[in-house]
Amino acid sequence: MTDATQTRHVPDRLNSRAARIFKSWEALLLAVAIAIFVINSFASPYFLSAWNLSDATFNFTEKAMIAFAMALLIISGEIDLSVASIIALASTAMGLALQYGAGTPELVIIGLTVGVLCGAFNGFFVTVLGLPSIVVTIGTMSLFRGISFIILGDDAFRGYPSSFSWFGQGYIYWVFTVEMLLFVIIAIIYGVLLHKTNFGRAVYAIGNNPTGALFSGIRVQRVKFILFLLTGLMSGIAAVCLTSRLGSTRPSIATGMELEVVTMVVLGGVNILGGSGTIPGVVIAAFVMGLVTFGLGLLNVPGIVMSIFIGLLLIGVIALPRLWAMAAARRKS
Amino acid sequence: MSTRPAPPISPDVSPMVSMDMITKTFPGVKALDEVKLDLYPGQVTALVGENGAGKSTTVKILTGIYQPNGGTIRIDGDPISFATPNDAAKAGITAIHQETVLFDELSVAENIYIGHAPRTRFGLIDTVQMHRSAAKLLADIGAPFSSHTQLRDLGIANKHLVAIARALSVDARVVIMDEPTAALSHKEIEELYELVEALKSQGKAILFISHKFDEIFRIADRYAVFRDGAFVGDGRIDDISEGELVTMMVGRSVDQIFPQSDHEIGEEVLKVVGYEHPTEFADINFTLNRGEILGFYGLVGAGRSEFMQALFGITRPSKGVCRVNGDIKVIRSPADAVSNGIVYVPEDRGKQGAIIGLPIFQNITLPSLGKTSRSGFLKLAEEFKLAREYSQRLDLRAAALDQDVGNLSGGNQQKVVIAKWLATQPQVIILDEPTKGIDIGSKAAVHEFMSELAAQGLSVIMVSSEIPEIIGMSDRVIVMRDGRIAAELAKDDLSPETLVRHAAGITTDGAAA
Amino acid sequence: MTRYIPVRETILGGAILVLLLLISSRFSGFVAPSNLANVFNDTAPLIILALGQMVVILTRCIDLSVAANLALTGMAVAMINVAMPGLPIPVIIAIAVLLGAIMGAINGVLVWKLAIPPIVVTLGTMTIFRGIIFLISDGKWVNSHEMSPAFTDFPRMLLLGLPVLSWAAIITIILFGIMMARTQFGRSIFAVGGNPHAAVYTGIDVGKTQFWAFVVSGALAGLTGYLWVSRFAVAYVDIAGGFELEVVAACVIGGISIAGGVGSVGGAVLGAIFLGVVKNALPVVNISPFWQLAISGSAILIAVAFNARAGRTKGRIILKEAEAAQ
Amino acid sequence: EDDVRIALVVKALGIGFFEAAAEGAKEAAEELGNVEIIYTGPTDTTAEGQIEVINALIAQQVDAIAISANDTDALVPALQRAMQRGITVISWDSGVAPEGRQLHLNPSSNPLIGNMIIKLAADHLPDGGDVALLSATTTSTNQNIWMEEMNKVMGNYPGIEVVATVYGDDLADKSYREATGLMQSYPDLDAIIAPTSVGIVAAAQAVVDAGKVGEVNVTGLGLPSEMAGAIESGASKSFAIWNPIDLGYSATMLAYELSQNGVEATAGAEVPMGRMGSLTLDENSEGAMADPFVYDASNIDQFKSIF
Ligand SMILES: Nc1ncnc2c1ncn2[C@@H]1O[C@H](COP(=O)(O)OP(=O)(O)OP(=O)(O)O)[C@@H](O)[C@H]1O
Ligand SMILES: Nc1ncnc2c1ncn2[C@@H]1O[C@H](COP(=O)(O)OP(=O)(O)OP(=O)(O)O)[C@@H](O)[C@H]1O
Ligand SMILES: [Mg+2]
Ligand SMILES: [Mg+2]
Repeated sequence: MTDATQTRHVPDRLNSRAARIFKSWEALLLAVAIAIFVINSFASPYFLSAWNLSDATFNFTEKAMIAFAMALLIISGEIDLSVASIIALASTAMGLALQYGAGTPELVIIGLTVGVLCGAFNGFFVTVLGLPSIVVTIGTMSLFRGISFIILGDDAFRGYPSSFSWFGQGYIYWVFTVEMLLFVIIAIIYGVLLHKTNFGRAVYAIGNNPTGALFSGIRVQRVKFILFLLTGLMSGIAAVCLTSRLGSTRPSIATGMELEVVTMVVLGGVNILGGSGTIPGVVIAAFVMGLVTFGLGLLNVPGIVMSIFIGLLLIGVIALPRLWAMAAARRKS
Repeated sequence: MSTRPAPPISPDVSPMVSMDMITKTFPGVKALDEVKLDLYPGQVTALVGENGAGKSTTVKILTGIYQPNGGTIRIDGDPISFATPNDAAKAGITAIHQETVLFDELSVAENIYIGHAPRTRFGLIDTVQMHRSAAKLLADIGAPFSSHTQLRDLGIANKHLVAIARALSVDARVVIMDEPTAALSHKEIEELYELVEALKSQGKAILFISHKFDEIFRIADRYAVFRDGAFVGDGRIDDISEGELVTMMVGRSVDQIFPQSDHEIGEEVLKVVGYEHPTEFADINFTLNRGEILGFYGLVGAGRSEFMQALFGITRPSKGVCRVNGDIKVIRSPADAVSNGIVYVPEDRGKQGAIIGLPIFQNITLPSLGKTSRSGFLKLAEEFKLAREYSQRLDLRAAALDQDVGNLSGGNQQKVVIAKWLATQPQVIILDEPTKGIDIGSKAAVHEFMSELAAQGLSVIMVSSEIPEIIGMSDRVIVMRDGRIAAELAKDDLSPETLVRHAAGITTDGAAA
Repeated sequence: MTRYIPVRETILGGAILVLLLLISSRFSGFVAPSNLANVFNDTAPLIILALGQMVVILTRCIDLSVAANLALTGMAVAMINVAMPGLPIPVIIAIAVLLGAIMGAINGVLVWKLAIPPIVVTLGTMTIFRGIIFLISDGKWVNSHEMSPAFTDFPRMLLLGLPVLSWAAIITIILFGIMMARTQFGRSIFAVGGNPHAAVYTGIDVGKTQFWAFVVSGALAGLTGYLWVSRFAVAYVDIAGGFELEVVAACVIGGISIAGGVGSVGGAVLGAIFLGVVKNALPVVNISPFWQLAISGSAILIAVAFNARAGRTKGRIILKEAEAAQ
Repeated sequence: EDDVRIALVVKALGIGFFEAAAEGAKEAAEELGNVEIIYTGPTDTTAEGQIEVINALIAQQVDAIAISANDTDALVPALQRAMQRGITVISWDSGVAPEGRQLHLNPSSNPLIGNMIIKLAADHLPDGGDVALLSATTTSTNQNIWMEEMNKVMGNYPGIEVVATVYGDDLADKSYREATGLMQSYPDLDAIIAPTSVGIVAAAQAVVDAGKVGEVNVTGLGLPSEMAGAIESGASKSFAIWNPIDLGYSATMLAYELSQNGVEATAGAEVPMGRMGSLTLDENSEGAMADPFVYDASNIDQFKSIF
């Protein structure tokens, strides 16, 4: 059409790869994580011990498993506040199955299935009925846990087989726990899924502009439904781990975990409004949160004071770079 | 052209507003580079330039939405700066922006008066007074709806009338119109012209931005030309010809003749039988052949877009079948349509077209990921290759392919959307108002490109409300009215009169049907 | 002409009536006027908070820190009361409103000046405010006998047969009705939430409007903080724990669109009353306590599904318009 | 450091009862001389939160953990790990399953408490009447045990009928609403028994607000400092509680004995606990500290400033 001399050459990239990485959120967060690690090891003589650090990973592994799926969901512009309640329901279902003599493999299958079903339930309301996910999952948050209460009442399920305790209490090698292994595997799977596949690209596209994504031939509702299923599945896996770790089920299990999961995702640099975020960011955020709670725990700081730190961290990590940029802009002008 | 009074002001009168050495940069883009612009009282200044030349950016600077990085703005010779849109409003500058910037949840009157509503003694909004004034404004511009209507119940064209009423609701000295006629029908455009004349006679300075040369030459007194963010020249409209203006704007001469298509029309590719939607359209039957450009004409709101979106799988028809290459295909989603080789370039670029937030190359490869990836895993190098190829074919203007598509001008965003679909190598491409808001240079390029596509054997459906474009480009035209097909016209039967007659439902004796 | 009848509010009002009918079939005393007045009184804090939350949600934000704000203000005024029992109640209320507004302003500034997403800001301040209660109270309770009688009696004082607590809700409803319909601020809130982009063009400062929305929400949370603590005559770290979700649920049931711009004072009030009726009815209709959570969860889902049906846009209806034109 | 570190882990910080227990623990520490008390607990009353606290304590290699558990079973694995690492673990107030601790200190014997709460109500109802229970959460172990014990002895109180059991979740507003609901559903209600310190306060307030002082008597387990107002207003005629200071004191003493003096927690063993005498363990390694003490208008002023 236009002659070649008129055609402009548009370069592929504006910034070099190194510059992009250096300026990234992950770099900042990693610096924070390292700082916390160093501070912790000075603040408490007990911090730098393999076994203690291993114990500390329990503070975040289960939450992080859900956080990876939640990250994708939030990037796509949705959210699931019912994850902790899914854990309760999945755990209750496992306990119920136990009463009917289920063995470890059956328990795991039931836990995961209930997780997926709960995810499907949320997904149905959001993608088929077109309701906002924050609202739907505030409802299912009560509903799922409510069903646990109906089934269990003031009772508890206990007496899980000893082989079942492997998931939440087992060690693979030396101080490395089964949960850590699961955490690493799931992190890699989600990292690849989000950053290296067509599905991940669709997630970003949907998060940035759902209408545009639909008009580009992406099956928006299907992708979102799958994301709800995945979040349910991860909650099911977390339910297996947590139930195995606690060795019993009560309907109040995992109360309040949803907000910690969301906090972890947001701290990891995922835009709560959708469209951007990375899995490495969430991984580092998981460590940051684990390190902060464990470090403060070693100093016997009360839990509620600890949560002040998490709150400040959440706001501070986002606010500081912006304040910095504002100050820099002011200095320039 | 109507009889236009000669500009009453002598050339040595001083400008009411003058912008000088104005620079505005965005990350990676210099949108304006030391431009100047003068607006004179009682005169219409037309600002022309290609897409992305910086016209809307200038408007936003004049209305306090953006702050320039350098340069001065003077009003009556006194330097002034606008920190907020309110400052500009206080200085007497009002604008009809390119995008309709209104509120669906508010009533028409509230849309007009939000921010400067009349108050009662207690400081509360005086709704009675507000509706009274709004009704008067609406009557002045001939708007056919009440001030109590909820804005969301209005169509695009009527919304635009509200935007115009809003601009007139403040007692401004400077009125800016950024492509005000893009969404209006013929009759409404005439009313707008009258309005402009009235404003002129009140001594207001008017900045008029348009890509339509006939209207520029009809209503403007002066012109100013920008190219790639730089000032090229200005002067009195009487001193310049259309061709000269185009050359100034594009930097070369542009053939404004529609490309004479030498494409061959082949066998039937698409056949639509009895398409029907419960509320939007009914009884749509037509065929489309290989290498054909099929025009869809109609008045704005005739339901062409609704039908095209059903054909593309966005909505589902309640009845009807669609055959592609003779086989019945069920299209339930855009993904189905794409896999059957039908693609759609939507009218609403910002919302339905480009995915703002994703880089250019990812926008281009989004529907072609199947081709650039291996078993579901991305291959970046392949993606860049594809994106490079198609951005070059469309002469995309951008800083880099990994730049956010949101930073491109409207016209360049449109190119990204077209590139995205061409990369899928479709059989049928539906272009919904493909040149709406596109500058004359790019417009010619799009037209040329369209016939090139047809020559390559692609079938094109072109929805357009511009009669010259419809007549110049189409091999065959379908006219829609009120959700139904009003006529199907062969190329030889096309004339502006026939098209308008069928579109408006006027019988040969001139009475409405 | 259907648009002149507020569809959502009518459906919700109907749902509340049906609910009351159902309850009265199991326990007729529930619909006695005196009991309904009690239910309203019990729901008053939720109504007040829901109105504040409505303003915030309308501007496309969300305030998850209301309950923590309420608890912190409540604890602060309770401690002030213990330290200075002679301080008159109007002063206490002024302090509560001011404290709440300051906390709201903190949220607002972070949203406005640093452009941090509201859900992140208020998630953070929610935990921070709770933590501060622990720090200032040292984890201790303030008990009823420590509070001055004037402090605890105020919300129960009867005016024209209704307690002051109920009046606080009624006055808030009236003020909000006027504010949302007839003031520049009220209309800006709809504009900002409905189309923030357009708001900028019309000279409405989006961030500033959101800031003031947070201040309003915070001030109401502060007011409720005093009312809550004096009504239950106790202040401790955990009061109103998790109440923020109930407040959001009330708004959502009331048809306030979480995407901003759509909603009404009537909707928020009815949404709160709906939840209030459910909560008050469950203990009296002899439903096992273990069923309560599931029932309120289902109520939210059903209400929301209904709302969505009622509010769905019906397309352009070209064919109908064409027929009508002929 | 040569101090003996004993961690007093509570259900959640900021509950008056546990603050008082911490006082007792400090008293014991002073008496013992070389003991450092770590008073800690999670943000809210969850088992997961307590596990995080326990992990931190294990890491610090404390000498003993004395815990009031949020969940009988869920803490067992974590506490077992603590014991494996040589840490003495006892539970007090709200117990842990036997596998997860060496001994459990009941504040009082469960049958005694069960009897006490119904007796407090019955004493003021010579002609019988309707009573209702307002518990904490449905999962609170100790509440459930006490109510069970109470049901066992109901036969001794003819004419007294329990018409309902409701749960206030240890939230003031929910307990208040539940109590209000009870008075509506059962207009002839004579007493509300709340064996929880949050619930009893809220119920008393609800009775005052409903204008039913004198009609409905609120009783159960509460703290004098929190209940002083209710006694004064007459909403509650009497209530009981064991002394939380003594409880914290005893728990600390027991933990010390087990960890430092090599005392074995076996069935029938008598473990000394300072000024509180000694604890006799049953076959579950459980023992009771003392009888609950009844507070009413005659003695409330004396105690309300203590705990
Ligand atoms: N907010 C922004 N961020 C980054 N770049 C921008 C922004 N707004 C405009 N630009 C860039 O500034 C240039 C001028 O854009 P502008 O919208 O003023 O063009 P225009 O002349 O109005 O074009 P059109 O005819 O397509 O409306 C373009 O290159 C565009 O990409
Ligand atoms: N009142 C309205 N409500 C909702 N969407 C509207 C309304 N009016 C127009 N639109 C949308 O705006 C776009 C432009 O509409 P337009 O006025 O061009 O009508 P249309 O149905 O597309 O008819 P045609 O394409 O024949 O002009 C379309 O995508 C249409 O769906
Ligand atoms: Mg423009
Ligand atoms: Mg159209």
